[in-house]
Amino acid sequence: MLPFIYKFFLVPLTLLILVGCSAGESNVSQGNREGILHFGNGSEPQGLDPHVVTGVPESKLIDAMYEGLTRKNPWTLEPEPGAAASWSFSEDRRVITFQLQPEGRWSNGDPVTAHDFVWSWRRALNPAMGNLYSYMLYPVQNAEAYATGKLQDPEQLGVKALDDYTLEVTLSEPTPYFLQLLDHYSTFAVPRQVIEQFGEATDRFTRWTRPGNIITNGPFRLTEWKLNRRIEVEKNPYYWDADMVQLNGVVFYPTENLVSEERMFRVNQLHYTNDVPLDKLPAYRAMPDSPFVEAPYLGTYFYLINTARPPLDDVRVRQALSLAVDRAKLARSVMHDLVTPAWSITPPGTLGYEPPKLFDYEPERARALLAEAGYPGGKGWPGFELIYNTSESHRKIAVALQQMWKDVLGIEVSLSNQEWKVYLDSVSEMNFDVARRGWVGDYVDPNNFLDLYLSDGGNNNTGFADPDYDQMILERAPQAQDREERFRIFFEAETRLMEEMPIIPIYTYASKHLKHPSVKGLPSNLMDFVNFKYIRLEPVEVQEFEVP
Amino acid sequence: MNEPILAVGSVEQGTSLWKDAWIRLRRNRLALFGLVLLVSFVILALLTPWIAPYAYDDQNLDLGASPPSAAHWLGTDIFGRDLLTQILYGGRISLAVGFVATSVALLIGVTWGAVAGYVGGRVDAVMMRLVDILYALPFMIFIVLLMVVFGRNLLLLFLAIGAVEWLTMARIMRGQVQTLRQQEFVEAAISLGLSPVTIIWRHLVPNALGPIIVYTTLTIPSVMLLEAFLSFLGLGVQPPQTSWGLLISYGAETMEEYPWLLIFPGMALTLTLFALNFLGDGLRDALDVRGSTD
Amino acid sequence: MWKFIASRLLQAVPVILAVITVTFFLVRIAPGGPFDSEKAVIPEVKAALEAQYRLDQPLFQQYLAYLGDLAQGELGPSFKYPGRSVNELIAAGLPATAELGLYALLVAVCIGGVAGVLASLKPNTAQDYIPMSLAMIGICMPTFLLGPLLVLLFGIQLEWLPVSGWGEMPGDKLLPSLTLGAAYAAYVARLSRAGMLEVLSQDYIRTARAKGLPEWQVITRHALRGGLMPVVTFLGPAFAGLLAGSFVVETIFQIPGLGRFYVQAAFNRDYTMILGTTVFLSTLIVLFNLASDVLAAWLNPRLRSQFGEA
Amino acid sequence: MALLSVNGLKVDFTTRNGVTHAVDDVSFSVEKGEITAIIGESGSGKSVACYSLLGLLPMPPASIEGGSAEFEGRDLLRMSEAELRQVRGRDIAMIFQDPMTCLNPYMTIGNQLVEPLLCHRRISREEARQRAIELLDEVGLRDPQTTIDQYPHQFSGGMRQRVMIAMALINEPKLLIADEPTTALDVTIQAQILRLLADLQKRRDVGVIFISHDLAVVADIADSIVVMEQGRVVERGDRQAIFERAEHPYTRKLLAAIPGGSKAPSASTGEDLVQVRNLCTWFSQGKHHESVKAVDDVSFGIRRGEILGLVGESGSGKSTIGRSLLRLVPVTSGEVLFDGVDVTALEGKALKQMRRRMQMIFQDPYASLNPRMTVFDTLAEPLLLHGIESRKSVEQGVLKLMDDVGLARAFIRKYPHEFSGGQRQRIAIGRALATRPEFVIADEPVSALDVTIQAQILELMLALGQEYGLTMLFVSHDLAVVRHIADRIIVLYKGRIVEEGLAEQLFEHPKEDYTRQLLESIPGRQLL
Repeated sequence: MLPFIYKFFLVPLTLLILVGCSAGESNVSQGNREGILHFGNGSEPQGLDPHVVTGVPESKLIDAMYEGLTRKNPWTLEPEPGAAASWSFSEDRRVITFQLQPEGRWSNGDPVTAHDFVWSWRRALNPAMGNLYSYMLYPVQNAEAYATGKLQDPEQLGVKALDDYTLEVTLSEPTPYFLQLLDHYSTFAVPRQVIEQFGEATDRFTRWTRPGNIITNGPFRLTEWKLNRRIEVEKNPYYWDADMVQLNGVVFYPTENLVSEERMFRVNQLHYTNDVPLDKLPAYRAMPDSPFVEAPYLGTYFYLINTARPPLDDVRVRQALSLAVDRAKLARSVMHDLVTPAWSITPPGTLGYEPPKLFDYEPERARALLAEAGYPGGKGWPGFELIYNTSESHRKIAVALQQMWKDVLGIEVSLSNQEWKVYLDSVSEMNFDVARRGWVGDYVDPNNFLDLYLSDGGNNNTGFADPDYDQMILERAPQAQDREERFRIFFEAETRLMEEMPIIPIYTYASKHLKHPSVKGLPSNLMDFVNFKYIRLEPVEVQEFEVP
Repeated sequence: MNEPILAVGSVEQGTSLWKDAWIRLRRNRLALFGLVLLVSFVILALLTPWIAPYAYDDQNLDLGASPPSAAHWLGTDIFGRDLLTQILYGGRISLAVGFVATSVALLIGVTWGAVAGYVGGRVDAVMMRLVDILYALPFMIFIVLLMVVFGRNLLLLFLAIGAVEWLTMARIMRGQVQTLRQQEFVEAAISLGLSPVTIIWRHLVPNALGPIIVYTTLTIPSVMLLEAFLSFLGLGVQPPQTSWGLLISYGAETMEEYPWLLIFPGMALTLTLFALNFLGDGLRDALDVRGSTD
Repeated sequence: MWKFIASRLLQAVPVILAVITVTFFLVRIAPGGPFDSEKAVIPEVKAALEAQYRLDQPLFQQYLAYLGDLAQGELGPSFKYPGRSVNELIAAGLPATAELGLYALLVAVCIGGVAGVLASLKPNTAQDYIPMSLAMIGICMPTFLLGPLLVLLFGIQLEWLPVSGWGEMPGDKLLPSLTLGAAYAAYVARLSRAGMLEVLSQDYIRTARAKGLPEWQVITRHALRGGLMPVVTFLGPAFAGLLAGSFVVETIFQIPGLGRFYVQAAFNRDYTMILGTTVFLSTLIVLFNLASDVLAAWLNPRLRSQFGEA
Repeated sequence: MALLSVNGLKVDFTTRNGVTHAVDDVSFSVEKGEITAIIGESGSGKSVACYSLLGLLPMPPASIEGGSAEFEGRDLLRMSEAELRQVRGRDIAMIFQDPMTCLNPYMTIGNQLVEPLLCHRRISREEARQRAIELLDEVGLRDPQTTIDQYPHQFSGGMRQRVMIAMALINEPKLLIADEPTTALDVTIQAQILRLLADLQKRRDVGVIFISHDLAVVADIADSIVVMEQGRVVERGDRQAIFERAEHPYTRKLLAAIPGGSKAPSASTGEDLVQVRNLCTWFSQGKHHESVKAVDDVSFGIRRGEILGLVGESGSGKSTIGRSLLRLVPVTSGEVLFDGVDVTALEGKALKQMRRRMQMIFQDPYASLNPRMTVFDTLAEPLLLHGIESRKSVEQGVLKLMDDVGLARAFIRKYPHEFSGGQRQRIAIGRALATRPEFVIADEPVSALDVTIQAQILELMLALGQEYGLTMLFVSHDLAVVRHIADRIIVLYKGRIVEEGLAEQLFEHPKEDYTRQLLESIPGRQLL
């Protein structure tokens, strides 16, 4: 019997094992030697066409390969020259004139011109393109009309090339945050010849973004794209600021599963992770020379309330629910002190804007409000359902809040997690009582958060409608003379919003990553923005991160 | 007319199939162990509301996840909830799902397979092609639809799982019936004038009990794990209710930080499945009246 | 034999057609569309997108158009990954998944087969109980648990094997194959044990012993062939299951396979991708069931000659 | 000196129910070139004794408790497994009862044949194959060059048994143990195999142990006979002595059980209860193949109260006729009139009613009873189904049936497996009679039984036939059995009727060659 078993089963198995036991050099030490950054990027990007894609992983790749007119400084988040070397505002701040980099080139050596931007913005706004982020360019004159098909002629858009290196942008009204928008990828220039070589300008399905076809104007250029394995970029020698670029290349990994990603980091397969499992925080924080980095993030985690449904149509009930949440305890225990309690929709410190704080954790007042609303001690409480999309962290928060409401108010709340698309459907159809929600800013300005609750806002989804509020956001704020006045108007509007409480703010997001000690020039910031241009590797050997 | 043969050790008093099986089962120590274990789990599950040391949704956020201690014998989860209580309550769900969903799968699968195998011909072809089609449908979409169309409740969960798991059972049953119906005792039953329904239920199904039981013991674990998966997706139990499958999948995520959150629910599930397996094998042997001639 | 294969393939056509039809309409009933995202989509943009994907046409017309494309082997463009066709995505994911499935099957048959055969040789002894108990653990150990455990042990504690990847570092295929194959190994163990026990009680085994053959020859030459028949018939459905079930393993080990596409397509409501993977997988399922039936028939002379005649 | 001498052999079986002495102090010897027959009913220990010599019993539960078995000066019982293996297949070879299950279905017969050669001798595969072909030729297989590469299922039972014999002889063993080698075969094939065995034995001068339950089978070939009952040898002697001067009552019982003589012709002269007209039952072999004409244009009638014997070899279509009458297989064409009604046209309720009036007793009492139903369940089912007894009175009805078929009432809650073959056949008869049928088809009801039991069952059927006023179609391959029970006989060959006549007439004056051939195959004919 034994010889037989050996022959047919053990031999192949032993071979398989033997082949296995010869681990090579780790990615990190090899990368440090060759100047290649191994970057955990969350998931497989949808694509590399800046006018088609929408996600965060895509934005990282596109930021590495392309460059907008401006580019954020990763330390200060202030716009600094990108494809534009300088810019100037007109008196009424409605016209901006950009001087492009004289040395600006595509990765094949062709110059980047103002015409490229004009063509690209028209493409980005073309309704046939189906660009989900076309609204980023709406401050530009006639942009919204063109993007929604009300205006056919792209010539009337407020963007013109005065000459090859001068771009004039006309806004419909002064937009203080407009420069910030210019490092969002939907405002980037795309290579016209390549795109037209592979198909229609607005065709989503062409092969122009494949390695070998694509050319870009950023610090890096694409060399390899292995689906679901890795995307490799190398330093772009034609980049105008190539001397500044330290890395020879970056390898992006679609690290879908963050537990697996953390393990890859632990065995030195990654320099930088996209995320860190929440439960690993204490262990990593306790480490000497911890690779763990965290920072507040421009986003708020909150619950949407459907203000049309009883008992939530009563503002006292909404306030009671919000006051009964012990945000500090939640942040401390469930979120491992990663996040900070939020008392309003706008994250604090947004360009110096401090949102109002109208309440605190006030169980007594919460009970009183509920009693006033007719449910003393939870008596007669009809209950409601809290929905959240399937995710471990949403579940944890929901479970904790469910218990807080029960303990403080004596009310029962049922939980229901929904598959992502079902959840989106429920939210947009307002088919819920209370729904988990998060909002991450596209640019650093309170407007980005406050315009959510305009009466006809596509992302409102609460039934909150207040003409005064609309007027403050839409009319008064844009016409404010200075930042101070503008912020005062925002503060007033936000106070109104939080009095009505169509949302229960819970916490302000924080970003968290694991960063190998070799990696320098990759600071944490409020936008969780990575500027690959400044990253350098200063080899430090770490055998293994021992997680206790 | 004087046949002197009397089987060795034959009992004068008659016994029923189940009584007889019970006698044989009692001699099988492993099976008996399995039975005792299962029965005690079921009793624990039934008594849970009275014997659980804490309320199942009783949180202590300041305590958080803590290893086993005198106050919490099996430790606490990240909300500071008592793990023993969670396991007890989870057992109610898991055992119920395991048994009910498996029964649903058995009922549909056995009937479907038996009818297809017995009737044969075109009916068989159509019925089995339908099984093929269901096999090939995208499971995830099916589940999402179920969830949306019917809302969420436990009964639906049972049905959904049963609806997925019966396919293999139907195939097995069909194969069995095809073999069995060649046997002379089936011909005898036909010539007595018995209806097909009677023949299937009285003559065919009992003789396929062996494979049915074995497959059942394999189905229950997959059903319990499927429940965890569906609950995770949103179909099935909703927090703060829980099940063993859910506890294990949560535990698996934090197995390095809080190993007890994985080990204890895992032990509960594994013990149950072992018990089931021993009992299943024992039952199969015990019910196999032919096998006991020695 | 060829006739049998041909007729089975012919039978498969309506099955696959039915699968396509049901899936096509099923995914459209499911709430949420491919373009829904967390931030509200501008209606004009959405309409433009829908037009690009023919979603503005009547549903039945879309269905006919899809069938037309399918007849030409075109599975359409992906919704989630614009710029890539479903054909391309499947072609990209298939090699890893197929390889993973085959290795897992190898693991299942090697480990499960040996365990089952050993157990059957000395039933109701330690040699039986130990492998069979392990098999039971294998059955009730979900892959989402076994995978991380193996990684922690071999990847991180012992540092013998890579923690993730596929074909990038030597040995990175071992842990995924083991993880995926474990549950199937357990099934194979039970099947081969039962099959061997059945065969070992056959008269022809006694005949073989009466010839004076040494015991190992009795087992290998006479018993294994029949005893492993149930395993052979199990292989077809098992491989199909492996393909569809490789999602978890592919995620844990970051393997660029089809399983991830298959599951994520459903979550993304990537209509063409759902349909494409479903068509592809159901065809594979049919083919593998057929292959295992043919293999079983080929191994069984009685069936073989029946096919030879027919 | 004897080739093999067994002395005081004791074999025990240890089971859950205690220890059984399967073989208790058995001694016998086999001479070179002679055939020693061991005769006994099933359970008498005759096979166990022989298997124990070669270590082929599963231990446990079996254990050899004492005795010796001298073979060429060595004690087989004290050999190690390795030594025994050298003996098995080389010096001592075996032939088993059921050629259908004893050959490995997954290997060509050639590969199976050469195994003993390759295992015990230094011989090339090619030489071994040559040797196998020669031997196949010798045992009477046509065209051995081709057939050697075929699989067992491509052979008939008789051919397979020839292969088994070739396999046993391929190493020129000194001793051959044949365990009921012809029991599973038709009488005609049995006769051929017996002739072949006797022939080969003479030519090769091997010693043979021939195990059988039927004295008639060994009547022509055995040199000496050992009779066993319940693990003990009750009588031994040379053939002459046993057949002519048997002393032990058990031996006499065995002798008496050999079917012989005929039944007194009954006086049934009534009209036909069953009329079969131009019955054809064909089995389709798929679209492109000619159908197998299992029953081809057969017509006959059965008078009320008559027992009609239907005789033929396997494959002659005799069982198919029985099944066709009961509509268990679809009839291709023709009519079956039962009491004037065409059974082939009935459906639904009418068919159910008709089935109540005609019943069947099957060949294999092991397969024809549902193993999961007790005697009570089995017998009560038809009683309740046809409303013959109410739920309350059903137990009485069952007990009455059990009395009728001679089953002790105490067994009412027992399962089929707890009964012997004869008892099972009694249950099956009881079930058939439960619906109070007028017509019973008995399909080889005794061919799976030991001769002694066979005789009892035949008596029972005759008696019940009288009591219930039954009309019967008795299907069998064994003319001797049919002669014992039937009034009239039909001989069937390849789906067609060859000869038909009153039993005695057919026996004394067969008209057709085929009938004569059948008659000559009856074993131990000259004894009677």
